[in-house]
Amino acid sequence: MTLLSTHLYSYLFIAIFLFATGLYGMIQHRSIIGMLISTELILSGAGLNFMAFNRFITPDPAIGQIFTLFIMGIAAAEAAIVISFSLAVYRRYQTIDPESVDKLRY
Amino acid sequence: MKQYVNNIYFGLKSLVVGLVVTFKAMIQPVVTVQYPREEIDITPNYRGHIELVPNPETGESSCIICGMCAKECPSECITVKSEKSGDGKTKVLSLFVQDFTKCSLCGLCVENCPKGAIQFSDEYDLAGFTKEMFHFDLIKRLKERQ
Amino acid sequence: MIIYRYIAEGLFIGFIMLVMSGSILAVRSRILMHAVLGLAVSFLGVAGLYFFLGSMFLTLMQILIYVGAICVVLVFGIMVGKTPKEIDEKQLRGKHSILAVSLSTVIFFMLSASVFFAKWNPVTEKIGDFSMAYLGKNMLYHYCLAFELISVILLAAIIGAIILARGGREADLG
Amino acid sequence: MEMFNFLPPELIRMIIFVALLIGLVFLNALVMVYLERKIAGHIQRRLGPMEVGPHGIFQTLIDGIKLIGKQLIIPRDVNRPLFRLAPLLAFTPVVLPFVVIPFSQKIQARDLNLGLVFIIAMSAINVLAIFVAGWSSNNKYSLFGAMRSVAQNIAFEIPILLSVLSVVLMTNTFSMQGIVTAQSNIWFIIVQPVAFLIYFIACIAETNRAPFDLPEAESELTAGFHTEYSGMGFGLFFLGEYGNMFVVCSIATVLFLGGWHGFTLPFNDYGAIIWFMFKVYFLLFLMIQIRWTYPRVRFDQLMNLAWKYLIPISLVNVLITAVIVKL
Repeated sequence: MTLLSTHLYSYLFIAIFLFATGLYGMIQHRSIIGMLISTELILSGAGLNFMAFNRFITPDPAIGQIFTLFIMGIAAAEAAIVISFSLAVYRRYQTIDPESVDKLRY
Repeated sequence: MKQYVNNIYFGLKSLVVGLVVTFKAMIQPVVTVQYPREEIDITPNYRGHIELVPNPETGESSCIICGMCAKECPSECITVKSEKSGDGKTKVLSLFVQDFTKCSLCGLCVENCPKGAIQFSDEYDLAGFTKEMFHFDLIKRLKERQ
Repeated sequence: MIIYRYIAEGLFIGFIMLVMSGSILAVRSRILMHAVLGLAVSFLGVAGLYFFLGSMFLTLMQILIYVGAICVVLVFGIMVGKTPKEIDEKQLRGKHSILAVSLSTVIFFMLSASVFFAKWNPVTEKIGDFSMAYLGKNMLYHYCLAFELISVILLAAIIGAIILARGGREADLG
Repeated sequence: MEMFNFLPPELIRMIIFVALLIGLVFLNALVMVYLERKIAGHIQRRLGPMEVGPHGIFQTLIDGIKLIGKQLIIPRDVNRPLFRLAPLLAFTPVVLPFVVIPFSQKIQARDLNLGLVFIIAMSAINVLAIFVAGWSSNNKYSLFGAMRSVAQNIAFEIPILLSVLSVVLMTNTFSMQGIVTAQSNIWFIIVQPVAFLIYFIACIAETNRAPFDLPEAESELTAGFHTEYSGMGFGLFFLGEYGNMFVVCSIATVLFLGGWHGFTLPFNDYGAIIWFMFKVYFLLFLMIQIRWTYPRVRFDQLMNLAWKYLIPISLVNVLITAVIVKL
């Protein structure tokens, strides 16, 4: 009996799925927060990839976990920055459509 | 920095004092009364609706039907009527009605009664469904009380 | 015990479903709040997958950081920023949409193919364990510099976020 | 038990425990509401509920039955799926932390290595539930309540984590049972009084209790994020709130008050639950008394308390603890 949860492929496919949906959202969404959501999806796909390799490929199980933790830290920092950025943009332009933010100097 | 430490010190101290106050209040006996089960005596100054004072000898009302109460009443809520008694010489009180819905509890009727035949009752839990329930027939009430 | 395996497998498929439905909701929803909740569901699913990959600590961290912090910050941003509640219908269809679908599909299949045809060498022997003590030692001995750098990045991000969000307010007031 | 033989015993044990724990959540809410009313009454020198049963002990039960029987009203313009989802989302993460609480040496559903982190992670989901409730109600009061709640939760999560960290530094473990065992000689409230104080204050804020009940400040926001909820939807929020209070008080007991330690009782492996419950309910009593003692703080005072007092002090506390542990 083969189980899905004991195969490297199933985890990698989910990671790729997350990456692809993130990419889709990134291109299609036209609001900064929507793009941020897509970025978080991509980052969590990357984290899942690291963890999958950590479980099945590398002999040392600490490396993947540490890298995933770092990704989480980066994602948190990025979310904070983008949210405050979108607040600032909204105050000045009254919209969060990234294409309308086209002035270098306001 | 000194201010900061002071703030913390006095803040915590006042919080603890507050907790002590409420804790003391909690273990003290309660001051409220469980109303329908316990009732406390009403103060003598309480002004309810008026009622007739019974004559201690006969038990009847000592009203002489002078009509002062009805005349003085600013809201005109007292109706007094009399009829000739059986031998035709004296008047007998036949109707003494107070419309309590209009009464303002001013007390002029009690003050003006020459015989002191009216007093305030101490009833406070009056309730009724219609206006007419507050047209008190005081003679009937006097009989009920006896 | 064979039944344990069946339960575990059912859970695994459930987590995959969570990840997929959550992420699709996150990118397809017209209402931003729904998108964020889809993101939260997807993160919960990924947390479950981390559990299957043997790391309880990462599972809890995923819930704590992604669901508890990032999603909450996102929702907070949506509420505070008076952003429109709904995205225009045409955004989900316009010319961007065709590009997005085609590009992401192509990339999905390319990556899948590369994963499928690559030759992986699974190891059976592990030199460490999944305990937190081992993780912590590695983090502070071998990856000390990265650890310090990420704390610097977080500090910079916090200060930057405060300045960005505050500066606008002062400009508005002044 | 013959018919359940195909199930592994560990699974049966878990199922029984979870059922018991859900029962405990409900029972705790009943007891807590009764206590809250009685203590509030006596602090204001009145008697509290006296009508249903002797001294009104069935009052909360009757109220619960009334809540269950009431019609669920869903306003027209709310966001329907989220509006229905929110009470469940608020209730479920409250039950999960009960799994790792050590009621006594042997009464514990599961002793995770990362029990403390588990509880903190679960409490993170709770914030999202409040948010969903507030946003989906499509009501300004609800929205403001939710926003206040989240700002408050973000601010007070930090001192909680830091004060918990200072205990973890001393015990070197996240396991709840391990932390209790480490206190067999001395309770950590004696070693870490500052951490206990900070944890307790921050927890009152985290559970949205007075004097930090800004998210549901009834004089300003009618009922905050659950303004639009009626019947059992409201009831679940209520259960969640009281369950949350129980959870934070039991963590405080485990971390600082020595868990189930106390004078040895008969059948101490199981009987020590009496000690645990006594300590938890002592803290809960303190929380109730605090609610009926202090006036509600203003929002800027709340934020000042978190960012200017609790966080710096707890940071210093963690530093001092780390230095002393390493010495």
